[in-house]
Amino acid sequence: MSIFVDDDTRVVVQGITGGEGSFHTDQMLAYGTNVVAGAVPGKGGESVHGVPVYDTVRQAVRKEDANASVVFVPPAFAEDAIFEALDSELDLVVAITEGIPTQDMARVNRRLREVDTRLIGPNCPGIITPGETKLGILPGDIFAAGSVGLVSRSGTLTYQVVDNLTARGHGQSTAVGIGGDPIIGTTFIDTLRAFDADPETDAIVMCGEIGGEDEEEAAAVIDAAIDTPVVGFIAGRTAPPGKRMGHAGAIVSGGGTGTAASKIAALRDAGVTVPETPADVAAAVDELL
Amino acid sequence: MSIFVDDDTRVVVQGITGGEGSFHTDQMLAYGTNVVAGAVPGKGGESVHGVPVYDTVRQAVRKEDANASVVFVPPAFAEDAIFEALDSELDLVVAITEGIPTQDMARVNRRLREVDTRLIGPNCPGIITPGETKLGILPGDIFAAGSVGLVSRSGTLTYQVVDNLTARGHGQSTAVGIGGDPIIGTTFIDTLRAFDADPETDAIVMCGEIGGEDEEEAAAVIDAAIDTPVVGFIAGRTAPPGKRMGHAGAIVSGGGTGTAASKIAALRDAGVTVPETPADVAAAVDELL
Amino acid sequence: MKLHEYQAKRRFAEAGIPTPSFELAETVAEVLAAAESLGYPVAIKAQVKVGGRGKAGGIELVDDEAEAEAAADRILGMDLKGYTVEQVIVEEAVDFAQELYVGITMDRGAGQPVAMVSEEGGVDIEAVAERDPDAIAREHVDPAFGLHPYQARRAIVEAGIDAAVARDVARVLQTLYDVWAGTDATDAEINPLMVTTDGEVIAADAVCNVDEDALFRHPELAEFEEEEARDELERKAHEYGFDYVRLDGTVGIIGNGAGLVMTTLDLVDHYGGEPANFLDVGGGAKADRIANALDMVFSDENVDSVVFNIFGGITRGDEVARGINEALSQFDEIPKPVIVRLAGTNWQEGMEILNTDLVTVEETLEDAVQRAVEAAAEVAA
Amino acid sequence: MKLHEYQAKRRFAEAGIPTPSFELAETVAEVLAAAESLGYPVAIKAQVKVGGRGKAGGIELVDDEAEAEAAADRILGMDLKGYTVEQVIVEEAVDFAQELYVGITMDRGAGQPVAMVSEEGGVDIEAVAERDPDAIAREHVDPAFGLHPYQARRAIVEAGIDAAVARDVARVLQTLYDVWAGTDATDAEINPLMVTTDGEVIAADAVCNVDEDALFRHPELAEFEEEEARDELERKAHEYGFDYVRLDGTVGIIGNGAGLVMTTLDLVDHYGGEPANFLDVGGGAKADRIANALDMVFSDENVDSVVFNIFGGITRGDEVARGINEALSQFDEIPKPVIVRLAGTNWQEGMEILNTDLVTVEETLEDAVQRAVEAAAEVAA
Repeated sequence: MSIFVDDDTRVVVQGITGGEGSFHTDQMLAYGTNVVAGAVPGKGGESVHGVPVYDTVRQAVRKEDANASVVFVPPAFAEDAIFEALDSELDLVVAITEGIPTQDMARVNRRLREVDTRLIGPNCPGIITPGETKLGILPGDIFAAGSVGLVSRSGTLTYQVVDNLTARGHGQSTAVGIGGDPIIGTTFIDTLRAFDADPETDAIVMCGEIGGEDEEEAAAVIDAAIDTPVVGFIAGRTAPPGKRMGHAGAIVSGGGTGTAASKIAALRDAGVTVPETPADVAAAVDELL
Repeated sequence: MSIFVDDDTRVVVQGITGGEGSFHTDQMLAYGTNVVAGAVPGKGGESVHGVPVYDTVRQAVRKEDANASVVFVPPAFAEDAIFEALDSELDLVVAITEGIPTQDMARVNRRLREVDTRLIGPNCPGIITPGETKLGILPGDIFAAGSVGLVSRSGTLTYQVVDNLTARGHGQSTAVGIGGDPIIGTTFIDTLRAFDADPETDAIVMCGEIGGEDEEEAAAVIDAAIDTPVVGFIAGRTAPPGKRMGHAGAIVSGGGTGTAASKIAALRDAGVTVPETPADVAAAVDELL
Repeated sequence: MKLHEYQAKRRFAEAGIPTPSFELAETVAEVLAAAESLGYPVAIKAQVKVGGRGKAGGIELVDDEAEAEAAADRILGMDLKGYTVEQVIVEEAVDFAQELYVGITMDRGAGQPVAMVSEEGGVDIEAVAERDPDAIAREHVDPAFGLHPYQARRAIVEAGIDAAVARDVARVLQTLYDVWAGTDATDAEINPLMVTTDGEVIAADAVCNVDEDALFRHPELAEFEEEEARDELERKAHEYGFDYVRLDGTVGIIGNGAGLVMTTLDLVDHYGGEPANFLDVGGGAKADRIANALDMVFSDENVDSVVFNIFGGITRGDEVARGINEALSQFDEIPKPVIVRLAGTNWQEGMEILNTDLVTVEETLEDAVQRAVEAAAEVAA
Repeated sequence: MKLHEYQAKRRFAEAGIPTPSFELAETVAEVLAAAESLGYPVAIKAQVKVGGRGKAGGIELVDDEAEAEAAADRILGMDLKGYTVEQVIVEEAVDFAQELYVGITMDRGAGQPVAMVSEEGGVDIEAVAERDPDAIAREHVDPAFGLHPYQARRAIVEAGIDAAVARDVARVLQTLYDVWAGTDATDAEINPLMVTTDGEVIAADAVCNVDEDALFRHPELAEFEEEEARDELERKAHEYGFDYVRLDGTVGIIGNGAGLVMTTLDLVDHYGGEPANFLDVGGGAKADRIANALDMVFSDENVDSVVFNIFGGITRGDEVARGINEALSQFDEIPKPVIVRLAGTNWQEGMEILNTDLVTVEETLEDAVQRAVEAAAEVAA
């Protein structure tokens, strides 16, 4: 099994005619993802890598039965693209776009509370259920099917950890990049609960980083409600306060919240193993399985 | 029994220090309504007819356990007052104010969909459960306790019909003025369903008027789902198209929707008796009970 | 409150919607001067607040000065569906390839705004809606967020608008929504939104109806309200602050509360009479308001009798009775028979106070209306 | 991006928030001229983008020209928490009776804005929040509707603000929200919002931090971004479009992806070294970007060794390797030892292509970092 996406996921790519959208559509198709449509205003009737393009997401849903979208739309238009996706009866929207203004995401977040659609991201690498489907920009070939659920705020760090896991023979049930922005759709907690409910996920790796208090809140939920064993990793122990470390969300506040130390302590208090190197993360999974 | 309000309803009056608010607070107190607080920005600490005034509705709720409000705030500030009420964990808000801009009410309506609070009005005379409580400006002395549920878009027309009913010995379980504006909180349908679920309401009188299609929609619900017998009355048979007949909502569109003829036909198709005079309404109730 | 085409068009243009150049004119000379400066051909369009001006002969396209003079002479001062044409606009003629429709209105049933787009512009859109509802694409708008750009695009795609102008039409629709919201409109429409032979879009007409209850927020529009009134009586009603609608019958009606006054009109009809007006004096009628109401109804020369129907909720019957006595005692002779019916709070005291030398008193609404219908019939006979 | 006090204050003033009169000055002469025109006493306030300027000696109240000259001379050019003071504002002094706090920020956890009011202004509000959370009244704002007036009033009542100024403070809070929303701010604060002895409210300080991701919507603010950079290297990073943060260590770090670069920093620390910087080259690093990154790290004189850590997801290892070779071959001599580790797509090809005359190659992240830490230690020794 898997969480959120599988072989039945039918994908519309928003922004399919752009450089990134087109390239990753090709990559997704090569991985076996059911990319059934693209949606780009004014480009209806065109096709990209054999995928038909529509003017609106609704047309893609009606004509191609899409039930998920991947958003590759530039930051200035991403809020509108996500709103369109949320208004098109999809089950899942994966927003890859980096650099969406935070106030735009606050509006999206407010709308999210009223709809049944799940948003992953933005500013994320996407989601993959190895061997079945991937939605986003994750490099498919480093993943292997297996029983480790992975959830991460970061892209390349995810790849690093997956590389270590796969090398040690630990395949993944699903890997979810939840994104590095201050306001995101799907959180650690949502993902942890989903993995916990998945009978084929036997261990969870959770990669957090500085900024915000999502990891602390996740630790409380792990303590109270998650039975599947969790290995944690927190990036940014050496980050100075007040500086944005690449990700818009990766910032230790002047007031001292959002530090790696606080997150590591909360996770350890919840019984989570938190190694200091990616290689040790894979080793910790060894001990669990 | 009764619907929406009874002896346990604890009322905060928004705008209690204004002329109308103060006068009707006195009238409500005289009728026996539990007016427990007033709310007026900047007037916290004062009192009106012995009722303590607070700066915010939240204070009135916290300190006096108010669970309903009546809004007497002028049109320019009414949207904000209703939003405040909806954000204060009340069960019921009754907006008396006439002349609230329609776009303000569209925003209120949008918020209403997300909260558990019921709004009655605006531009309505309020609600009364005779012998127990009244919230609004209805003249208490024409009402009598009984088993007729009354719902109306109009104020004085309600009084006329009630006068006829009471004169014939038909008291009222509850009478609800839902208001004459194009966008209102509680509709005919909401009220009809509530009366139908009330074991002590044996007949319903529904006073509609030209404009919109609420009566047509109510007729469909009466046909499908209301067991309690209904007598209908529709004002405005002689109204010319395109003219606002007093109420902001009472207008037959140029396109010909919202006519009295259409409403009367829909109600009669649903098996509702629709007399042509208020006196005949009371006579029709005679035949039902 | 309906704005004139030129008032609406100026607002649309200020917001960035392309419109033809035009000038307002009140005389033939002004029309010719305007046409000269715009260059022929021009359209001469009557500025009256009714639909279907074209069919009624209120719009004419002219090619030269002679035609313009003839048209201006004919249109200025003409009667158009009961309105006298006092102003026209002279507007540059547009070569169009297609006529679209865009509009924003409040959907009462849904309690939220709706944006509409159709390829079938230039004709009565309500007729289109009736004949072929699918010819109009609709997007309900969340008033908290406004019209999202994707909604404008989607409506345009679903209306089948040519892709070549889709972006421009989307921009017009988005701007129209902003104008609608910003002016507290009930309706804002462009019909037709022309697509020119050059592929430009341009608002050839402009409709903007403003919520009268929101005029306190728009002092710049409130000044248009004065000229709104159709005749002397409606102007007076506006001055007195009454809800008043003039009709064609002979029984004058005064009452309190919209529903009750409408019911009184209906009863006049029910008993074989014809209502002359709707007049709601509102709550708490004082003597001067009652005098004003009587003044209005008396000064309508169609009126042969008056029914005065008050249900005193909070208003007390004795106060109303004193008001009526006071108002009527100013007349040497009561010009038309007045039938009064008081009910509700203190109605008995009121009935006793009423000076029956001045008015006829009835106890029920039905009786009062019947008596008034009879009185009007007697006058007419 | 943090605005200077004077930039924020001008925006607040334009929006209608009362502020003291002030002038910007860059020289002692300008300070004296400004003070003369404003009238003594005045406050001289260093314009550097750090908090706690007062405690650090960056603000002085002066009564006459002699004091002003001494203060200006001292403050202009002083080092304030690592920033050189190049500008001050000269501001009319305000007689205050009370110091309040008002602010708007984004509550990350709730994913929505929050408005805050406190009676305990004039001090570090985060310390107040820690000591006595109830001293700050909070209202979460629905971004679709904005801050409702009742929310502003309610926050002020719950903060215990004196009723005499409640209305004015509410207006300031409401306006501050509008400025916050209109400038895509992350934080907008007035601390203190002074209540004068005359009962007026006035914004004595102004903080406005703008979301860098939203600068495309605010060209008028984007021009402030240039001067944002603290030193030559940060200016360069801005020019190259890198996410770059300078630290105090000796091991230079280049990588792709924020999480992986942060992890590399942490590993440097873990293995006993000290990271010199955070530098994320982002996705799809081409040769010129790699050359720019190396240029940046080499030109940091603290750096003794460099670890270059790329996990090629979509980026291919062979392309990165070629970029590194090309970039390094431009040097006659490689200025600092460079340890490279490539992983992910085509990493083996990349490793083979790398010119090991120019760089040291390691297969694992952990090994690469350890080697770089050792290399830095050797240089230092």
